[in-house]
Amino acid sequence: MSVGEFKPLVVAFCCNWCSYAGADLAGTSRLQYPAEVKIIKVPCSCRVNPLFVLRAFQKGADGVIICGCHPGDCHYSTGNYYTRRRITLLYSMLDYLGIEKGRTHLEWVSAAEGVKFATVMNKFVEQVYELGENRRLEDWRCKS
Amino acid sequence: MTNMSRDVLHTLSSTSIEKCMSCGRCSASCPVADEMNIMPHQFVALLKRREVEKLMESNTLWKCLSCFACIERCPRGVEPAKIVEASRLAVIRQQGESHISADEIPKYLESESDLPQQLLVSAFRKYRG
Amino acid sequence: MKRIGVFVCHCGTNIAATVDVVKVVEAAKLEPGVVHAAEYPYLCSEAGQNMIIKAVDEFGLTGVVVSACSPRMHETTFRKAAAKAGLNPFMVEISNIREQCSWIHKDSKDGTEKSIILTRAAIAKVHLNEPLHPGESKVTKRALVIGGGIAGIQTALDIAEAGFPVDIVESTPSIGGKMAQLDKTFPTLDCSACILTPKMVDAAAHENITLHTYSEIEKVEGFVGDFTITIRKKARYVDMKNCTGCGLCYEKCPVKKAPSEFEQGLIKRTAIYTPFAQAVPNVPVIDKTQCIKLKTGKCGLCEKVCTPKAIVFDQQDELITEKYGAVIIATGYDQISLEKFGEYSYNSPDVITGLEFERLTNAAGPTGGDLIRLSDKKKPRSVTFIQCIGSRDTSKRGKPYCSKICCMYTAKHAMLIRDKYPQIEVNVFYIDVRTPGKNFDEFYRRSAEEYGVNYIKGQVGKIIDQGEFLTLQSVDMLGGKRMDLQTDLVVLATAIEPVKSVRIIASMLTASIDTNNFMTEAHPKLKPVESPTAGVFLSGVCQGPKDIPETVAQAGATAAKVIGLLVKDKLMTNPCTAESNEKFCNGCSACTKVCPYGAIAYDDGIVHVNKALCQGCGACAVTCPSGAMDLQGFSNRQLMAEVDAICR
Amino acid sequence: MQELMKAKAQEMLSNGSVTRVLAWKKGDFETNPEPAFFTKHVDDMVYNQYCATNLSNFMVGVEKEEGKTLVFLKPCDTFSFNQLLKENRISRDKAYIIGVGCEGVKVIDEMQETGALLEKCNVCTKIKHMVYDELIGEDVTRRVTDDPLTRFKDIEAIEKMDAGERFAFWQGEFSKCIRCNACRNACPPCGCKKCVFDNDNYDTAQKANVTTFEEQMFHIIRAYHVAGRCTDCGECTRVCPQDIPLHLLNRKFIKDINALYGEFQAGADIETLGPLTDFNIDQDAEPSIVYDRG
Repeated sequence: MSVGEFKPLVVAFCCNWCSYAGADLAGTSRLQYPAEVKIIKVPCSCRVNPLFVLRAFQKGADGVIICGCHPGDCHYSTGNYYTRRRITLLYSMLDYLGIEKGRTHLEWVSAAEGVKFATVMNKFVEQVYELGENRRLEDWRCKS
Repeated sequence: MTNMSRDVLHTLSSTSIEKCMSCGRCSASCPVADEMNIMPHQFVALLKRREVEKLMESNTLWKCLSCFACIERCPRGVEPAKIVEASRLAVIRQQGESHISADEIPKYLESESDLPQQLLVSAFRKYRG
Repeated sequence: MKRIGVFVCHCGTNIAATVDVVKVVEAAKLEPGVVHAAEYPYLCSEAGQNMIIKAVDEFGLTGVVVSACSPRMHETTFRKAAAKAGLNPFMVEISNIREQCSWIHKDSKDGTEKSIILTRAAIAKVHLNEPLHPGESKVTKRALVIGGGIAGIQTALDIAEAGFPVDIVESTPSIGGKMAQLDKTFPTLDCSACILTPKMVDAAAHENITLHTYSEIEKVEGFVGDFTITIRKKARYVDMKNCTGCGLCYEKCPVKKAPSEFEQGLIKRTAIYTPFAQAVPNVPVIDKTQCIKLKTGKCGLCEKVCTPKAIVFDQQDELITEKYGAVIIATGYDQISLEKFGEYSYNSPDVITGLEFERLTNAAGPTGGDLIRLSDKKKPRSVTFIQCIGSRDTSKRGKPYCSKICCMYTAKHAMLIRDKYPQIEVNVFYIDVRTPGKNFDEFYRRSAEEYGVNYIKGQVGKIIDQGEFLTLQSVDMLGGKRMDLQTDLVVLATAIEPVKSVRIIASMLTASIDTNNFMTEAHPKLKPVESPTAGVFLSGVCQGPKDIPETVAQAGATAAKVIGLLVKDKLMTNPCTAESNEKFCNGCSACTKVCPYGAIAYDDGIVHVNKALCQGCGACAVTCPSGAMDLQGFSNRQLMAEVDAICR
Repeated sequence: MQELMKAKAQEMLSNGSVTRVLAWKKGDFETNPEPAFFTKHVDDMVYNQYCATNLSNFMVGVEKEEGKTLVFLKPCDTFSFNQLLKENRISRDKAYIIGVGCEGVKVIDEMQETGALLEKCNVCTKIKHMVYDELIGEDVTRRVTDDPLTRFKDIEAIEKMDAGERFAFWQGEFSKCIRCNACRNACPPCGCKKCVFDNDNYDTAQKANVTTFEEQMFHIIRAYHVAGRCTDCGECTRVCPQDIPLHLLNRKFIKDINALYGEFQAGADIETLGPLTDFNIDQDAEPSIVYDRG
């Protein structure tokens, strides 16, 4: 990466049943969203451990977004209800510690919402661009 | 004379006419629907069609007792009486003046018209400019 | 270190047009552990798969990464290919460079760079993949049907016909359910009892069907293929074996004050009773809240007249425990309570519900089918039906959904009246008449056109009981006028709701239920008769309002799915399950509380995961503070390795 | 009161109804009594306003030992006891609990009294014993000086700062961390047999903080892991040799939980589901609430 040209890195955790399928639909519909987004598949949004979110920031991610089925539509019935509480508290804590709010996000995206998936990613990446490089939560050892 | 849009009535009444499924329970529940030239369910329908002036000219505004039976019985939470009420306010706003003053109240109370006190209170609230 | 092979697919030009596949291959070769990397136009083709199989052998691969389309597309294909090559199928990971790269990025540089990163993440994950083996669990070849209405009976008969034993648990003294109460059935007007009773008898006589009437589910343990269920057989105080069903006991019973459930409370029944003449089994029960002998120790008249000595006053509830492979919920519905709808004067004897009307018009009912007003026993001059009472109601009083059966049964009721008593005037207040269904609209139109039923688009605001008649404050919306309609009898098309007990049953079975207490299906379109909980199936109105033809069709579909499960000897279980490391488990049991399947059990300081129950969501792994709980296939280390590889 | 306690302890030890007594004993100075097990004589036992240590945590250590333990618990300590009970870390029948009255714990600086009470005592809400077999001196007057609601005032103050200030504040605090793990050891719910930060299988093992991030990570995750389980006993802050106000992390979670999911006090009973192992389908806030509050 050349100096001065900031290109953020965004990690997206997507649940297998809704959001990953939503991303696939965005793909089959040829809806553009930034290449900065890298998707990691998890079975359910409730599989996302706060440790993973912090780990991503630690290793240099500039934004982390979690996507899951809409509440009530979870493949595992109740998984995303736990996600909703856990991630609300985690994001609130990160905010409390002074981490910029724009770097974290959670969105419910169903398998049918390819357009929403692309829109959400476009918006989120734009937001991260505005915030610039993640300096507050980063392990300097791992950055060249 | 009027540029009262549906949206203004909408805001004033703060009801959601989109929820109406045209069951007619409001008119069926209304004790004075007989005497109205526009019945409560038609009132909602006309608002949907943005025919606001018709509403403001209708006698429904003066016939409605504000008993709220229509609100009570509506299965969808549309609250027709609030629309009537909003239309009244809209009419008054257009006129833009005070129609009743505190001094006049004793006169009505003493008169032989048997006006209910509740009516006077709400009239005072509504028509004092 | 694993020996990893990376295969990059062109997908014709789908990928290759945007992503420089050769660059991806070259980049992959630089990753640790990658001993072979290649590209191919169509990896999913037989030739492509063979290329992978050959490479596994040639390079001694222990892990495979396929960079191609979405894993939702061809993950299974490539895993099968790996298995053919002798590799554990779960040593294959897919990186999605089509849906997530070539199709959404126009810029070749961006697309290629991202493909390299995604491939890198998949390689990082494969390094940590462990061979996974789907477990096996046995299938008990027996089904349990909860609810003995038409849905339960039909499901049970179909399963039994396929050769599997079925038990029906019914909470009332007889099977038959709501259909037994109905008079005629739309749209053909054939007699409900005439078509149902033979089925009830078939069920009772079938060698594969066991009936547990007057019984309830007490406890559920286990999982698909291997449920252990305890059934409480409530004390009947009548010996099922000795009773001949002669009926002398209830003829002699001096208590005659209990409202008859079957007759919708329109008449009274005795303390010892069979709910209706065609009850199956035809064995009475004693209502212990009414029986003088059971309450005070005196009386015992029934015992004296019973020659086969079938009355057993000291009978106790009996618990039976049985193993089942599948459970079918067929608990049905009730009409909602009209308590909150004071304006409809339901407390008036001349305002009745649809189901009450069924009894009133039934030849076997309390009036022998004679349509009368219950207040003065006179024949009504007019009858008025009101639709959508409590249905489509988003205020807290009613139900937001359409009850679906009322439009049709009201047309039926109206037609029956006009057919039998042409002099009676019949009005129907409706909001919308909904008649989708074979011959349904024709039926409705016949009631209006041939039978002269007066349909009024509008509603009733209030019913006033004036003794002689009822006054309906109503509106005719098409005529645009307010009316005070006088009528002699009112029938309210009361909303239906799932029986209250279904919530308890659902929670025992860990099956999900929606806000209206309807059972949730696994998929609204593609798995309409399965619940999301494996081994639990749905039949009838417990899943959503439906009429008899639909219920019977669904009951058959449910039976087919159940048979499909029961014919299997073994079930393969999902290998991506949670696993607890005993060494690190604190035993706090937080994981047991978040598991939607009850798959985790706490025992003596540690927890155990039941692999057959676990569906692999991972809720437990995140709840576990010590990290003792992990999810195979999506382990903490694997996911963090992916994070690390992406963020490198 | 101390004498009553000693007499009871000696009696129960002597007649064999308990195998050991868990209490506080005289330390090197009068102001630093330390937790101790007594198996024969209780002569050294003390109880006064310097006895800060939450003894519930030490019950985990003797859970597998033979015999019953007599333990003295201040009202707030009983919440921790309940929480440990709820998490199967200890058994109720292995403990004989004597609830002791508490007038608040004094702040000690350089072995000298400062005249103040611990902050948690000033805003104490945990006045009643939640679990006990017997009570001694439970009616001693409590000295709650502040309205218990003010326990969130420090958190509100931090919330009012802008993100940069908050970051600077916490950076300053965390940078003092020497990873001595005192907070971890003193915290009753933070008692994993193997901590994720010590577990080589987890890829997160870090014995010492190498970077600023690791300081944050450790404390965020520690607070997160005890969220919904923390009784707000304040031991983390009290034992921190670097005076990091760690309770401000835990209390932030408590404040959020109370606001978003209804009032919850960990350890008040052993049945209620913890807020993170529970949910409310219709009423739970969306994570966007974090962004909406500006």
